[in-house]
Amino acid sequence: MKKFLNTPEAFVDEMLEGIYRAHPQVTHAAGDLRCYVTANPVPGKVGIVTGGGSGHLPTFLGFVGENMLDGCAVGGVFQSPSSDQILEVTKHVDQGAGVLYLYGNYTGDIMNFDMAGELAELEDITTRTVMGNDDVASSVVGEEHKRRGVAGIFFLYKAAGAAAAEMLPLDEVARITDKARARTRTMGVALSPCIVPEVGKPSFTIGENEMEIGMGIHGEPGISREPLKPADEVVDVMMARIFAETDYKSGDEVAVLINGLGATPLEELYILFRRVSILMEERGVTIRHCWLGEFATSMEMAGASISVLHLDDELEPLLAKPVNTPFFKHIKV
Amino acid sequence: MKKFLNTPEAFVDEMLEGIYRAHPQVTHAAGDLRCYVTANPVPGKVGIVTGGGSGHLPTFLGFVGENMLDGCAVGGVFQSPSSDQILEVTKHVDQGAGVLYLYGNYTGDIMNFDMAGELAELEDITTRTVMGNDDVASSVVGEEHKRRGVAGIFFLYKAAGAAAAEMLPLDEVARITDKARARTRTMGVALSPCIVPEVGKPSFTIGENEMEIGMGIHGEPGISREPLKPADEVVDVMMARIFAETDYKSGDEVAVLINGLGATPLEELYILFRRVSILMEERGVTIRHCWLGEFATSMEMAGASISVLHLDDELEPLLAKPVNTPFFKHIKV
Amino acid sequence: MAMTAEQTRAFYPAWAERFAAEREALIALDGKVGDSDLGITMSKGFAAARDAVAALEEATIAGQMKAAGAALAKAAPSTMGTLMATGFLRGFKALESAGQFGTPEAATFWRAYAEGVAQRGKAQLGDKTVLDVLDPIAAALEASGSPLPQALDEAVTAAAAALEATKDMVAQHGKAAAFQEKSRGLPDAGGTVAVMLVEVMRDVAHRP
Amino acid sequence: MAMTAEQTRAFYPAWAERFAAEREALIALDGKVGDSDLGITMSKGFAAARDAVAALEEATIAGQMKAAGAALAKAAPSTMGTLMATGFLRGFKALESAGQFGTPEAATFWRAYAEGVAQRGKAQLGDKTVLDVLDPIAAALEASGSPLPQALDEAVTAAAAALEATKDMVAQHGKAAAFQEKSRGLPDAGGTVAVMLVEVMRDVAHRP
Ligand SMILES: Nc1ncnc2c1ncn2[C@@H]1O[C@H](COP(=O)(O)OP(=O)(O)O)[C@@H](O)[C@H]1O
Ligand SMILES: Nc1ncnc2c1ncn2[C@@H]1O[C@H](COP(=O)(O)OP(=O)(O)O)[C@@H](O)[C@H]1O
Ligand SMILES: [Mg+2]
Ligand SMILES: [Mg+2]
Ligand SMILES: [Mg+2]
Ligand SMILES: [Mg+2]
Repeated sequence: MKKFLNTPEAFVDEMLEGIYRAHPQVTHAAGDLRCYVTANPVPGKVGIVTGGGSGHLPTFLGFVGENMLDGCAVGGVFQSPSSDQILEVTKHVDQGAGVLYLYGNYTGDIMNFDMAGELAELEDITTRTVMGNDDVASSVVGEEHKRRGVAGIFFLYKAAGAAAAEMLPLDEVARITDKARARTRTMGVALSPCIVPEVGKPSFTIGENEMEIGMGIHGEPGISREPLKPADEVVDVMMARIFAETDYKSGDEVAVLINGLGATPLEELYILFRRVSILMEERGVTIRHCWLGEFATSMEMAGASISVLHLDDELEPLLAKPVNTPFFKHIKV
Repeated sequence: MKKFLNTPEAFVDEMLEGIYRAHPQVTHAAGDLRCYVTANPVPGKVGIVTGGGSGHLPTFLGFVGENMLDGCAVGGVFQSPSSDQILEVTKHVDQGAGVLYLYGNYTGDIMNFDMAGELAELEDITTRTVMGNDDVASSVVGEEHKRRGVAGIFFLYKAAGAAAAEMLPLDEVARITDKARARTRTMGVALSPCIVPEVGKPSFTIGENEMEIGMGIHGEPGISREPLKPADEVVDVMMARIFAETDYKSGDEVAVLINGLGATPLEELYILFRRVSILMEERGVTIRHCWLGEFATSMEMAGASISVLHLDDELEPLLAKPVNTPFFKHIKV
Repeated sequence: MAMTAEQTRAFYPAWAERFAAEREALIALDGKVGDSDLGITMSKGFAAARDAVAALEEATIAGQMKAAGAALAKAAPSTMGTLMATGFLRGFKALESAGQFGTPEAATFWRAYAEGVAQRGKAQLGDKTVLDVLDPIAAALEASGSPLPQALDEAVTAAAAALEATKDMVAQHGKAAAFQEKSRGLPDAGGTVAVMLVEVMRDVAHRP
Repeated sequence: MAMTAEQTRAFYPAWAERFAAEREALIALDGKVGDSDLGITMSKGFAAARDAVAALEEATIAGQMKAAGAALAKAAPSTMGTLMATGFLRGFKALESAGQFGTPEAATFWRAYAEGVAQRGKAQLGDKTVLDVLDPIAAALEASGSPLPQALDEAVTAAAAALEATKDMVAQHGKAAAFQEKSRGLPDAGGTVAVMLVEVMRDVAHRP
């Protein structure tokens, strides 16, 4: 295991110490490093709280900041935070307008967020929940509620954050976020495993010339393991799954996210995007917004995912809204 | 070689096609994809032109944009661009105020930039040159002119871009940039090699538990190869080299860049930063600006570098100036 | 013969004592088709619940449940920790206005507990989880015409039988689910915890 | 006996022809302690130089050099391509006002060429580079009292001897430097190109 760390046990907390030392815009609540919150809450605004396991930077905490999220409960590597930590974050970010819980569809996270929501209710804080379930590979059409949340949650963060920043009420923020959720699809492909520090060895093995289409960001099995193909063919296979269950029409607009899983260079992400852009062009679909880079990683896993949000007139301006977090900045061009 | 690409030969140009499809803020000159220029030149401003081999994204072209660079000549992977390409970029970005050439200290690049400068002179364009030579590991004190340019060039880009944006004349921009150069130091450490697409196999080998301190971003030999140590110890070794040849005093301010070489997760960069921050604190030195992430990569190489710029009253406000490029954004906190 | 708020306080140190005593046994049990954390999380969680309830100046029966649930959630964010926390918090809500703890209140408590767990864990009866023991406990109390101590005797009997019945089931949730058929023949670890919970409640209710 | 601008035009197709003919030989030579690109870059570069000069409507002697240098830089961004481009551009500058090309102008051209290469490549005499042949060419022309064709005969003799002398040197620059002692005994590849350059110039100057 070749990692810059001191001890596997200190991995998450020392990372957090580094983050707090680097970025005065964020701080922690309740004396717990893992209760990560904005230092600049906006009075009267709906709070957006996320959370989940560590090892996915900038997901999840990286999206806490201006016009985006307000807090994040930070779990161990690939582990849920506790409901108590979620509750502390909730209490800290609540500005009287209620709190939206927005996280990925994983059992541990669900139990703890649900629990935290009940605890918050006892403290008279209203919560709503939207769970990202964008990973097309993780279940079939009709069983979307079983799908994992992966990189596409970025679009949900952006829509929710913008809606809240416009001071919409909780139910509206939840409705809009849920619409973004329903219109987001992601397909991923992994080329190599990663190592959880406390485990110390790779989570799975994969042949020197193989790729796994649809693998999850914790190494969950995908749809098929095949020989690695030329980039354009890989994109064609991935996009075929997305096109199969969406109804993009000529003239429609989408937002695209090409996400690196960790070790894959940015150069390659642009090669993938080139093909996605050509496929959209062929269909008369405009890529109104695109982002490329590392958004939801699995530490040093090699691979990439493609997320597409089908925009509409309500979502587009929200996606366009500028954002400023320590890890992600969006400025109008 | 597990990479998303179509053919090794098309790697650079398809990457560039992806970039131009994604980012309307940049375009190419002279009908050559590799002559990368801003789409929004500022009349009367000194132009800043960089260039160098591909495979280091976001270096070099990623820093072309508002308040930073104006153009970049793009070479093959780890290869210099041609003087002709540099010339075309120069002609395109010149706004009558002359052009600063700002690139890393490598023979191929020097020959071609010098050549381009002479060709530009024939076309009545004045050029000045500053070469990044921040890599402490690549030569001893007293022989700094032999040192390679690595991630620290980011600080030079920022200082030069800000100075030019303030409409200072060419000689002033060059003077300021050269001062930033003289005050920047970088130490790197590599954990794994990378693969040049057209070569198809790793550039060097390194043991499962080894690190190479001081290795260059193309795999040039470093200072020593040792067993991988705990992160704090690695930082202590790296920073000792930087402290040994600088004179930071209590009350001084620095900018710090923790750069990932490609495969190293952001989590680990924050663990490294934590220790750098502690060491600076112990010396009474304030980290006025810090950036963490991938700035100068070697594709999928694992490893990291630490760059420090010793600020002064002139450089600090320039480093603080907001920047907006497709690959890098800096907003005042 | 219903218990007062003063008397129900005694549940919490008794649970803490029991789970401390069962720590190694539960580790071993969870280790067979799980990750061996159950003994650790239950002993830690119920010790925290005991302390939280002990720290309350004055508290209703429901108030004690609320404090215990919150403490469990905080101290043990594992699957069973979160499920047990949920159970207590649902008990709190269901009994918010209860002034005593007799057989009807016990039935209400266990039913709310079981429903909370089912909802939180999205588990069905027969999935080989703690729910397969909690539900029969609630049902026994709902059906009972006896005063609390005797009603709890009946609940314990039902719980033990229900736990025995989990041996024939195949785990559908959590880490044990990965073992599938290998889980057959073993009692469910979470169900074992439920039996202990109701046994301790019975013992305390029988105290003179 | 000095050449006119009309006559010096003939250098460029002659160089292109020679490097096309030597393509494989230069590939093989560079392959011994380099990356085998020299034959490719020189043939491509001088073909481009030929085309650039041919495209000029009317051009001074220096103007031809400028066009050739620019074309070389564009077509061959390798080490030798860039160095040769530099040489021609330096020749252009040094002869900007020259109306003819006789022995003094040839001396000026090769001196400027050698100095440009030395400066661009930061090479010293003895480093086993093209400079070790360019400098003796310039020196021979500077020392010569003969008319151009005969002076170039003397320069070719000096160049051949100088190339022979590079065999005893150890490469300090470029890819060959990595081979160090293994480069001893071989003539420098870039120096071989310089000999061809001056041989072609001599041949053209001897034309009736
Ligand atoms: N989804 C679920 N719903 C209800 N009970 C569950 C669920 N998943 C697991 N359990 C119960 O939890 C017990 C294991 O608890 P625990 O060891 O805390 O789980 P883990 O170690 O997987 O977090 C199982 O024996 C089962 O009774
Ligand atoms: N720094 C230098 N200065 C002068 N000449 C050089 C230098 N480096 C290499 N050369 C010359 O270039 C020749 C090799 O040219 P070329 O094959 O184009 O180099 P490369 O393949 O390394 O780019 C050498 O034989 C030598 O004469
Ligand atoms: Mg990475
Ligand atoms: Mg990377
Ligand atoms: Mg367990
Ligand atoms: Mg060569």
